[in-house]
Amino acid sequence: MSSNDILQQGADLLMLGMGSVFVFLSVLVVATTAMSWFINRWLPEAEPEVVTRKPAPSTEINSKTLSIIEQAIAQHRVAKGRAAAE
Amino acid sequence: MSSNDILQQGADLLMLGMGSVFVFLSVLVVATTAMSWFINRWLPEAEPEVVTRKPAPSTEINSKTLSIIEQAIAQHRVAKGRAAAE
Amino acid sequence: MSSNDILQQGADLLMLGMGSVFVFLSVLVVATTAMSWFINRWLPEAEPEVVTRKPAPSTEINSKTLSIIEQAIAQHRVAKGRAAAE
Amino acid sequence: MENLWLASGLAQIQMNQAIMILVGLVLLFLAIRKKFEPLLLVPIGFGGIMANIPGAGLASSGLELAIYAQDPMVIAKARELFEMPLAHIDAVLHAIENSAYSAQAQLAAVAKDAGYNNGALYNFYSVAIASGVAPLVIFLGVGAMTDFGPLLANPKTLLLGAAAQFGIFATVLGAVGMTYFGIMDFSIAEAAAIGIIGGADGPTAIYVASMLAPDLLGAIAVAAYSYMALVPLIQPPIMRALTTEAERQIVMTQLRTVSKREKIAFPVIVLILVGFFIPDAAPLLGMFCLGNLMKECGVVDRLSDTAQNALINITTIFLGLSVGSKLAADKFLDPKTLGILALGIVAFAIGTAAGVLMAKLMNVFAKQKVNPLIGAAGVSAVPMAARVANKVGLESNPHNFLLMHAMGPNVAGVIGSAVAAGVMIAVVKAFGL
Amino acid sequence: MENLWLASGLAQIQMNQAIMILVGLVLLFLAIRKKFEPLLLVPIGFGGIMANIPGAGLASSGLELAIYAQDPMVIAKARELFEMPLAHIDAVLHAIENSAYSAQAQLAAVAKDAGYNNGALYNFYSVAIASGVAPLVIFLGVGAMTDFGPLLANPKTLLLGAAAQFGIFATVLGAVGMTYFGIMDFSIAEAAAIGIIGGADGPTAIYVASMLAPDLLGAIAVAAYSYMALVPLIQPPIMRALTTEAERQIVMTQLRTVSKREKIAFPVIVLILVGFFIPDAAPLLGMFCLGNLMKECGVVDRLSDTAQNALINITTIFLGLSVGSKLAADKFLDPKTLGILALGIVAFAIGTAAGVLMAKLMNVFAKQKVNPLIGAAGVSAVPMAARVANKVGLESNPHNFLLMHAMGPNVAGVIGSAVAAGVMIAVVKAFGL
Amino acid sequence: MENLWLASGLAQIQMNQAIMILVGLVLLFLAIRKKFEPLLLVPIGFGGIMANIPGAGLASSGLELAIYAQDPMVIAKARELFEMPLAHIDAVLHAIENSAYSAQAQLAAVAKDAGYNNGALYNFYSVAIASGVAPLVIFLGVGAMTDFGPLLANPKTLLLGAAAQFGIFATVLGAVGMTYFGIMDFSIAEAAAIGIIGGADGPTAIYVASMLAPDLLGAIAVAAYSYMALVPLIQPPIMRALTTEAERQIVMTQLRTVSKREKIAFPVIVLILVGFFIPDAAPLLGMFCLGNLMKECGVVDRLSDTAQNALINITTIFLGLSVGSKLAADKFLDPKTLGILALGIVAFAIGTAAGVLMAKLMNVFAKQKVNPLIGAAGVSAVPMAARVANKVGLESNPHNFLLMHAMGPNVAGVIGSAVAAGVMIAVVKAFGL
Ligand code: NA
Ligand code: NA
Ligand code: NA
Repeated sequence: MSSNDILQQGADLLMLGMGSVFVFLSVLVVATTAMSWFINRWLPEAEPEVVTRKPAPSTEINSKTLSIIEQAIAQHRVAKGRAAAE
Repeated sequence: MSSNDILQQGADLLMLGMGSVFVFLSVLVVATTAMSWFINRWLPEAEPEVVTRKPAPSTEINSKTLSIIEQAIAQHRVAKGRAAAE
Repeated sequence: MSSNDILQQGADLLMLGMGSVFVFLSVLVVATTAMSWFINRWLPEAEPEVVTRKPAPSTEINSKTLSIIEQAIAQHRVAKGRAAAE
Repeated sequence: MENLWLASGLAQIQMNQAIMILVGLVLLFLAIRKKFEPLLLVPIGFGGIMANIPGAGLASSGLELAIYAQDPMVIAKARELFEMPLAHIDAVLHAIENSAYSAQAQLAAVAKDAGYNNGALYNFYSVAIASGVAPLVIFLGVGAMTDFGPLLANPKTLLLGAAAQFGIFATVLGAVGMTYFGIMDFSIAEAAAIGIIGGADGPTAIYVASMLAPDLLGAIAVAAYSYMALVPLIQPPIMRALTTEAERQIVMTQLRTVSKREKIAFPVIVLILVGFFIPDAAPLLGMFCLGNLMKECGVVDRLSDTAQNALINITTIFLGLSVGSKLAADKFLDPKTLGILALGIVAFAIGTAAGVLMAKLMNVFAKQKVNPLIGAAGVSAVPMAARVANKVGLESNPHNFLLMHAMGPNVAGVIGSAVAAGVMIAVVKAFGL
Repeated sequence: MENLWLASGLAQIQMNQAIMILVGLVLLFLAIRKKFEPLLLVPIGFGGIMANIPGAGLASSGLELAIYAQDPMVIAKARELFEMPLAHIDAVLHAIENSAYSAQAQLAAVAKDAGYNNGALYNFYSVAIASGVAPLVIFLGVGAMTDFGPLLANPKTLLLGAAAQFGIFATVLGAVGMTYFGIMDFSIAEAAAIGIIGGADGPTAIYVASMLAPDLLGAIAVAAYSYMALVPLIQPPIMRALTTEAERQIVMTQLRTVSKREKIAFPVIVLILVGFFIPDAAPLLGMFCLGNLMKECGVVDRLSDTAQNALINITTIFLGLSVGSKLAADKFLDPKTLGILALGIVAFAIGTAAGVLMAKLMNVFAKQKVNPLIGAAGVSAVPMAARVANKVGLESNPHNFLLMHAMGPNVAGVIGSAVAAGVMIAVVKAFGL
Repeated sequence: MENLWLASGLAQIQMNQAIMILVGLVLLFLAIRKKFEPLLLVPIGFGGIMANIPGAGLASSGLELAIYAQDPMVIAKARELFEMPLAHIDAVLHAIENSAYSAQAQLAAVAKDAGYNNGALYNFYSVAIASGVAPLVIFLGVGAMTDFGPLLANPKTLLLGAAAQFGIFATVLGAVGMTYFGIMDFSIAEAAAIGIIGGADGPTAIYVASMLAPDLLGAIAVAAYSYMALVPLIQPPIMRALTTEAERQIVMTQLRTVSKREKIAFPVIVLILVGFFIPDAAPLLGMFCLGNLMKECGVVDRLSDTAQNALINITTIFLGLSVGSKLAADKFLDPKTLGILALGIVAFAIGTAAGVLMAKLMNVFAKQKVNPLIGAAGVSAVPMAARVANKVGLESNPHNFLLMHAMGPNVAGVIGSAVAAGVMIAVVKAFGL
């Protein structure tokens, strides 16, 4: 293969490659837009996607819960320290 | 192979198959019953199968809460360790 | 192979084996000691390895802990809803 | 002669692939929207679409790709090996399919020399299903999730799990009948593989189909999982038709507590009995029992956890994709698929009926009456069929919870269909000799 | 004649291995201390050290080991097969490398007969990379971690992901230019594999390199991951040079909420379009889309979780070790590696510039202006490049958060480079015919 | 001639299989009830039962099954290949066992043509153990669970880990002595594989046995894991016999804090030294060090977590089943097994003694005295042996906690036995030439 050939191949790759990438992603832009339009027009979700977080558990966490968690963490640390058998 | 042959083979399969299934599961009924009798007669468990929970540590952490918190901590650690998607 | 040969091979294995093990682990003693000296002399860690546990969150639960617990509860609800595999 | 090669109808092939992509989309819809066994049908449906991408050949072996591309070296080698003219591409494929392993291996080497590699899904299929390993690993995980307690508390429900396997063998008879009457052309091996749909157990169906009728595996697996998802529609009418209101109201005595030791001993006993009676069922039931033993013995919880989670999930993904590879148009779009779908639903129906009738028969002899509805759970389809029995029971008596009672025949059905699978593999192998 | 065999220069080999061990240590340092893509560079660096242990041959096949050991049976067989004198060890290795698969298989059998087994890292490479499976599984997991929401809210950012792939093809041209001017000697397949570094996506780079230029895989993967880690240093100067202060201050409208159904439909649409337009990109993008569908469909969370955790982690370990096996001195210490490293950074720079310029071009036509900084995120390097766009934007306007806007082109870049990979594999294959 | 084939004694075979099923049940009992290394002995015991199911052939290759079934094509091919009459089935099996890989591959292809497939456990063994991968992966996970802190705080305890490996080589001498006196007939490779039991490290023992004496692997692995579980019974009498009360009361100074950087550097140093000194130990110790580096470096926690959990658990299940496949009656019920069991316990005892005596020797020279009890932990058997040292120490001084001091020699013992393994593999290979 002559040196010119490989230059030609590189140029072909550039053309075909960028061409394909742009064509494909442009088609995808169209297809995605159409899909979104179709779904929002004809198949809207009953409840919107917005995640309705449950109201954060009032404002305070009572002391009992607190001590529960502290103990849980302590217990968890102990559990982690247990060496796993080989 | 004639068409009759395959009918014959199908019938053989039905007989052998249902026969084996019934014989095997019947033997299993007997074996299981015998095993249960033997274990309950000769090798009863010192403590019954009912899980005797240790008295909850004063403030009462029920096991469900504990496992929730343990999961949370585990999840938190994983999340912390997780590098952003590659 | 005569019986003597295998005795000889066993003895060779003993010599070579114990020799290698001792030489290697002795080299490792030296290398490890040198490495520790080098690191502690020239590359000491800014903060010592002692795990400085954050003071237990006295009475407040910081927002991170709170979100951990919220996640846990959410996860727990999801887990409850999840059907057994297959 | 060249023209003959072109006769295969490229346009027809692409139309078939488009149809199969639609089938894949329908499976995804059923899985995601209708919650039809989504863990399997999402990867199966997606794999089915991938397998039918024109020109990608993801589900084809390198050898098949070489022949589709009419590689002259490969075709010359095939003509030499089989000493046949092999004028048409289909003739080559057919000759290869019927040839021995070593001939295929030689041709595959030539194809690889010519630069044709296996498609990704083909490789997944080889590793996961053709080797037999994926169904075994799934069974390990399912075993680790199964509680034999209800079965041990009432062992005679094993017989309900036996009776419901009648659906399997009646369907085999149906398939050979179709052949006899010239409606279809199933071999005895294919008929056996179709029958296993009646076992209502996915991994068992895939395991048997991979051994006895790999070309039908796609249709069989899709039928098995789809009908398992349809159990709440298929079973209730049959259950109601075969039982009286009084029978459906039968209240069963509460199950006794089963000790840990019984639960540990049970999988070991099953393994040994299977080993002695049905060695061909030993791989499936052995892995199932190992999983269950790991769960119950209490000393290897980390292995049990992994078998129930990471391991079964990883295997499920690749099992699903591998099954999807068998939805390639040339294998799936065949009249046989319609036959399989028709026979499959009959299999479920007959199995359900047999389980219910067996329960009624047991009531003739036994003092402790069983509610015949739990017989329907003997088809397996764990835990769906047991839930159906519970639900139909509640319709007749809102205070009669049959769920735990139905779990006994339900897991017995898993053992029953694995035993049936072992027998069919052994018998069909014997027929072949 | 024996002397000729000895000419390979044992001392030189060992010196090279020592150098490569240093390279491995540097990679570990960068990974651990500088946090350069540690998930990959820790196993790659460690594997690189293991691959260069003198005398262990962990990265060599049994056949290579037999030839290094000058096994007479293997060399005789090679001379017979290739009908060449093969006086020197390098001549044998070279003849084998250029031979067909079946010749290699025959020689491998002779080597195995003679007691030479594959090294552990060689086996990892065969199973994980040569088979193509590891990059596919990584893509499955990455798909399950990817949120296409920002892309769906603003689909035209896909074009930014397209433009940034110009880095890939410009680099291919650079590599063939080097060959043209006699600076290096890259084949077109090697040039294509080097170009893919500009895709800024590790698994894609490894996948393409394993197919087109396995010998360069080590250098290509190391360059890809290192430059991805260096994105915060490489991109900002280019981004600032090509934009005005006013452009960098452009505030973009908040993204609309995207519904669950759109997110479910998107991966399926991508798969089908890829299948029709670029079948050679179907394995990579198919697995990516399956992962994403598993995440979004909400009915197979346990599969999605496993794909994002156990499965991707296991695969990453073995992928890294396998890449490390290609850091063996005889493959890595080559002038080509320097060329690859030089071309790779140019690829990143050109891709960044192309993305930014495309955004400016879009602003000429569109009413809704885009901040051209997000164009730089089109190279992929998820999520690093998007964060860089955000950071540079904040410098010009401390209240302008571009992160979510940049995620669109960022994930579009992943699709773009996978498409480019498919095209390159197909075109290079066509050149070879 | 046909009668000769029948001489193999079917009844005898089945009796042997029944015995091995009992052995499997005993292993399950020890694992579940007595907590003998349950993670391994549950799958080993269960696999042992599966391997001995009469007629299932789960542990046999397709080739072996074809020969047991006296397939005429396979036997004719064997006679042709080996140019021997091969009148008896055992003669065929023996000829195959001693033949080269390519002859076996040819025969396997003929067997596959004739419809004989590998048993499931045989496949597990091939993939997990024959390839060498499972022990390596286990070592990766064990490395990720190992804390070298105590060792780094007191590096000279490495010498205790060296001394305890004397148990390995003394046992080799014992095995060759048995051969010399005609009691057993061990080859030098077999003697080396038996010796490794004294390494008190399961994956190392399996790795060495799979390379040097695959037929003895079942007995060696069972002995290794059983004796590791028996360490609390085997070691204390020896420890007490070799130490004075005063020695057992020696209080050791508290270990210094070891920095993160030392812990990161250590596995890298071990890898490089192993690479230079004992390349044959590089696969095992390399994976061990990689696991440890992943744990300590702090930037790849998700990989480290997976290596310690999903990955090691999955591998353990299949490793156990694969070892179980070597409990097939024809391999395990051999006088050699008794010899292995006898030599194995001697190996543990000698290793323990050597560790204790080395500690006493070090006390002669060193200023900082070590409690000789921690020398016993040098055999490895992590962490059991360290706990034993602690317990025996507490008997003499209830306030003297030796656990952390014993962890140093304990993990040193893992390195020591892996080094010993590498040396033995290299030396035995050299003997073979
Ligand atoms: Na069933
Ligand atoms: Na990209
Ligand atoms: Na040891």
